Amino acid sequence: MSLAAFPFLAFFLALGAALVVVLDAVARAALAGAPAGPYLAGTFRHAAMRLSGQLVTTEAPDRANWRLAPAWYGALAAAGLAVVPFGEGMALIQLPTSIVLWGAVEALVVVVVFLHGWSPNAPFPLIGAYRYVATGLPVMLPSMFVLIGAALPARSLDVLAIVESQREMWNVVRQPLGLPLFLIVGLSLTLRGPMDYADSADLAGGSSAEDSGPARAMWQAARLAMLVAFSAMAATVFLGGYLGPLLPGPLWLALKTALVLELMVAATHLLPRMPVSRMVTFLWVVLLPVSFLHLLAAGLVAL
Amino acid sequence: MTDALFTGLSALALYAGWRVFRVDSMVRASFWLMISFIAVGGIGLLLSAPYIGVATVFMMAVEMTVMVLFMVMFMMNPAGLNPMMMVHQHRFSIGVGVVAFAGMTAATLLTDLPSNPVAAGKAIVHDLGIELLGDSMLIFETAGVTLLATMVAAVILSARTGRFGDAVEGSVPPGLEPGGTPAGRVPEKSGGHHHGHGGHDHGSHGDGRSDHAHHHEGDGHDSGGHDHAGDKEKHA
Amino acid sequence: MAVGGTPVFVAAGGGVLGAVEALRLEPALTLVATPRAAQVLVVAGEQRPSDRIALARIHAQLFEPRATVWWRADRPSGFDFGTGAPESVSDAAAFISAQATQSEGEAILLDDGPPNPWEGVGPYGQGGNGMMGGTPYGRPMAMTTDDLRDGLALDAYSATFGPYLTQWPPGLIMETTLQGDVIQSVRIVEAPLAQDLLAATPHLELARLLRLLELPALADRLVRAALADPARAAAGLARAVRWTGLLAAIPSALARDESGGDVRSRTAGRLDALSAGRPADPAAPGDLAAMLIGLEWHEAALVLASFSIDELRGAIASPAVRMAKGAA
Amino acid sequence: MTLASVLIVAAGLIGIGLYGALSQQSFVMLMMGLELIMNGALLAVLGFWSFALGGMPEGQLLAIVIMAVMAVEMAAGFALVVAVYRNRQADVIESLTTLKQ
Repeated sequence: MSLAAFPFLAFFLALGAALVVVLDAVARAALAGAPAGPYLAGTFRHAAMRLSGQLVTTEAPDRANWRLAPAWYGALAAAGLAVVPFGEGMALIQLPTSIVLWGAVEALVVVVVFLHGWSPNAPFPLIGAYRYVATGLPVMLPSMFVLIGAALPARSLDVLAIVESQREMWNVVRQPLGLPLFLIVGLSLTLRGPMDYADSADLAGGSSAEDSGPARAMWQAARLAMLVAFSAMAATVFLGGYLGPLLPGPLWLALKTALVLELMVAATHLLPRMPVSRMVTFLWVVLLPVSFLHLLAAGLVAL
Repeated sequence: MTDALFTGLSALALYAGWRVFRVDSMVRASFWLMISFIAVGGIGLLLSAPYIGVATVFMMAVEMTVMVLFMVMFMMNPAGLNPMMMVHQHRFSIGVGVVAFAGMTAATLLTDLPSNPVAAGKAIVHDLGIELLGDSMLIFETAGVTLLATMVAAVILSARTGRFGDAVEGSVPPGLEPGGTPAGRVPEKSGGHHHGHGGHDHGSHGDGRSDHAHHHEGDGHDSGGHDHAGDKEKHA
Repeated sequence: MAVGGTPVFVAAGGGVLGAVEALRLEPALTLVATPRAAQVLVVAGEQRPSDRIALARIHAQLFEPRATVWWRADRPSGFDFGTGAPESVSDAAAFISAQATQSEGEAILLDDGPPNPWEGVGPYGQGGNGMMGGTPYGRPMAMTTDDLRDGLALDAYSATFGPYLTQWPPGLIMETTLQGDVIQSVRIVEAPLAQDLLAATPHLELARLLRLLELPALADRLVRAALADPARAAAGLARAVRWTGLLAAIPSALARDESGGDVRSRTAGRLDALSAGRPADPAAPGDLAAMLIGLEWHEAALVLASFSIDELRGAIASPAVRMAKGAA
Repeated sequence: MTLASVLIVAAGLIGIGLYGALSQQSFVMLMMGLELIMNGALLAVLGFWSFALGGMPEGQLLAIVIMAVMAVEMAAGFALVVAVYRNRQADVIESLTTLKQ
């Protein structure tokens, strides 16, 4: 695909991020029993203030990594979105192994979040970074099982082929456990709600506790971008991506992405976050066997 | 285009590989190593090996994250606050490195290399899959079982409790007869037990053990241990 | 994620926690967890004289132009900047929000140099002899100590946390040694400050716990219900909180108190109290410091939030040890 | 991009890795040197596979085996480091002279 795809991807990311902001405000207001209007108006004012704010730094930080971490995170979101096809044969990065590329993006997110927490040279961000590695790495395993499971009916590691394999039946029907498992992976990738081990409330913001001004705004924006990229990927792998009657493919993808975004926002605001040791036990003892069974079932169905 | 990309990625792979042994922080060192691997993965893509190339990136990201955790846990100076140059037989090592490079390069240039490039349009990933679960299944499965065995062995080795008691106590196998001397070699009393790194002088200039931690020790009460440090930067 | 108005960091003292929670609901403000993210510092409630230095430090971490608002607080000596806000919550919110753009900046109180003279040989203050020598700026190098859980010797670090940590009861100061995020040792330096009546309702006690479990919206809802009428039974609200599965998210047998209850049972008790419209049953923490040792940071925060502030104050019976630094 | 250029880059990586593995005192840095050597080997295999073997699937298999070896090396290496560290508080090579006996 041509370079003309870049502005389109940027537009998609921006639109998705704006939608998440609105959904977050609405969900929060609804749960808190307050009108959503002031929340929303405040968010944008808030962001503008952040961008004009001052960058404050800590003692002896790893400045390069600290400043670059949000950029890396955003770049990974863009790379992840680039393998998502917007129509038949319309993906920016076309590889016979594009689903593995998405896996590499997931693995690199762990690295980037660790760097973001490690580089300020302060206790709370560092604890956030440790915790994220402890939960982020075990989450990779269910993620791989789920993605391989989705690749089985397509008999290909190419995301394009995975979409095409869903013409008859979406993977969410064929592999009912896949989407919920993948959503857990997404919550971890985007540091949200029940899987927010890097930027958690008990650490006063964890890996971003020392961020100020534009750096903080950038990090939050990158998290939103990753959320959009993840949702587009989930919609592609489990909800048939661009497939759908009447409407053009990109629009279908956008609608399905919005649906996944809503699920993610709901999970963020409705589910509690376990202490990290409990979560690690849960990941290894429950989630890993479940995802393995899921892969087994997906394989049997695909045969 | 391909040549330019290849040159760039090669330069990155070599530069990053060199930086691994030149930066002051072990965390940075492992991430430089990761960058070197990612660059090689990129070259793999150029060499029309889409699976191996991407899988290298994936695997190395995970592997280096684990490595970094070990760095922060054990090693002196993970934050790079003190200069780090801990080497022995330095000149000899440089010599070996240079000789190895020169030898291999000479061999490469002097040999008449065969040429039989990958045909365009070959179903590479498909072929690999057929190979892995066909003719070479035994090799592939052996690799898998080896990995599993390694995992089990790694957990046993690094866990505190061993077959013959706690690792910290020094594991001693039971005697051949009840109450007799332990079977096998009797381990020496741990002569190397000097706490931390205190007793060593490695002859290198100014290595110090430090990490994030000491930056917060003795910090006064403040919200979340955010220290005063920021002010210094602001008002300097 | 923070949503809302002017980002504000509240340094809460005594007798004001309920009012601060009410301030949190004002759409003109967003209460943030770190001064790095705040535009205005709100100093609220009665301040201990010994917390002056901590307060000055927080003030120094605001970005410029700094703005401070004193709300229901008396200023410690030396703090002659900032403006006083009106008493009522809604007036105060509007006033604080306006300060974000009106402040012309305030000078910091603390000396901007390193806390101690530089002692060392090398350019970074390392000793130069062996690998652990030297005390750069008076802070010793981190040393390894055995981990509580499996004895592997790793770098530990000690730091003093509090009194303005928003996720802890206001005024609590603890000296802790951490390995990773596991607490290896605890010394309680100052007990939490006594708070207003509103803060002792089951609503607000649950709200503090919910924030630690990343459920801030439900926490806001509880605060709203408490502000409307703290004595009314709120069975529906208690059910909504239960349905999130928060009891399952709390580890079992975490921090047993003297009557055998743990964090989970105390939380369940609070939920029952909430649905019945009565105060929660009292609990006695026993030796709080011993209870926290071996826990992760998050678990420790949950333990602190599972007791009422008065119970915590009761448990820290011994006369508060003044920190040499704080008293100076 | 020719086979020779790929092999020279691989030789460079192996040379740097050899230097690192021989010169570093810390176990973990030594392992980094080994990993770098593996990295060079991986690149060389990929080069041969791509330019000289006509895309023979066994070449890719060899690359996968190298990656597995790297994983085994690292897992076993770290486990040994932890075991030694538990017993002797040592993480530099000189502290291990008694192992030679």
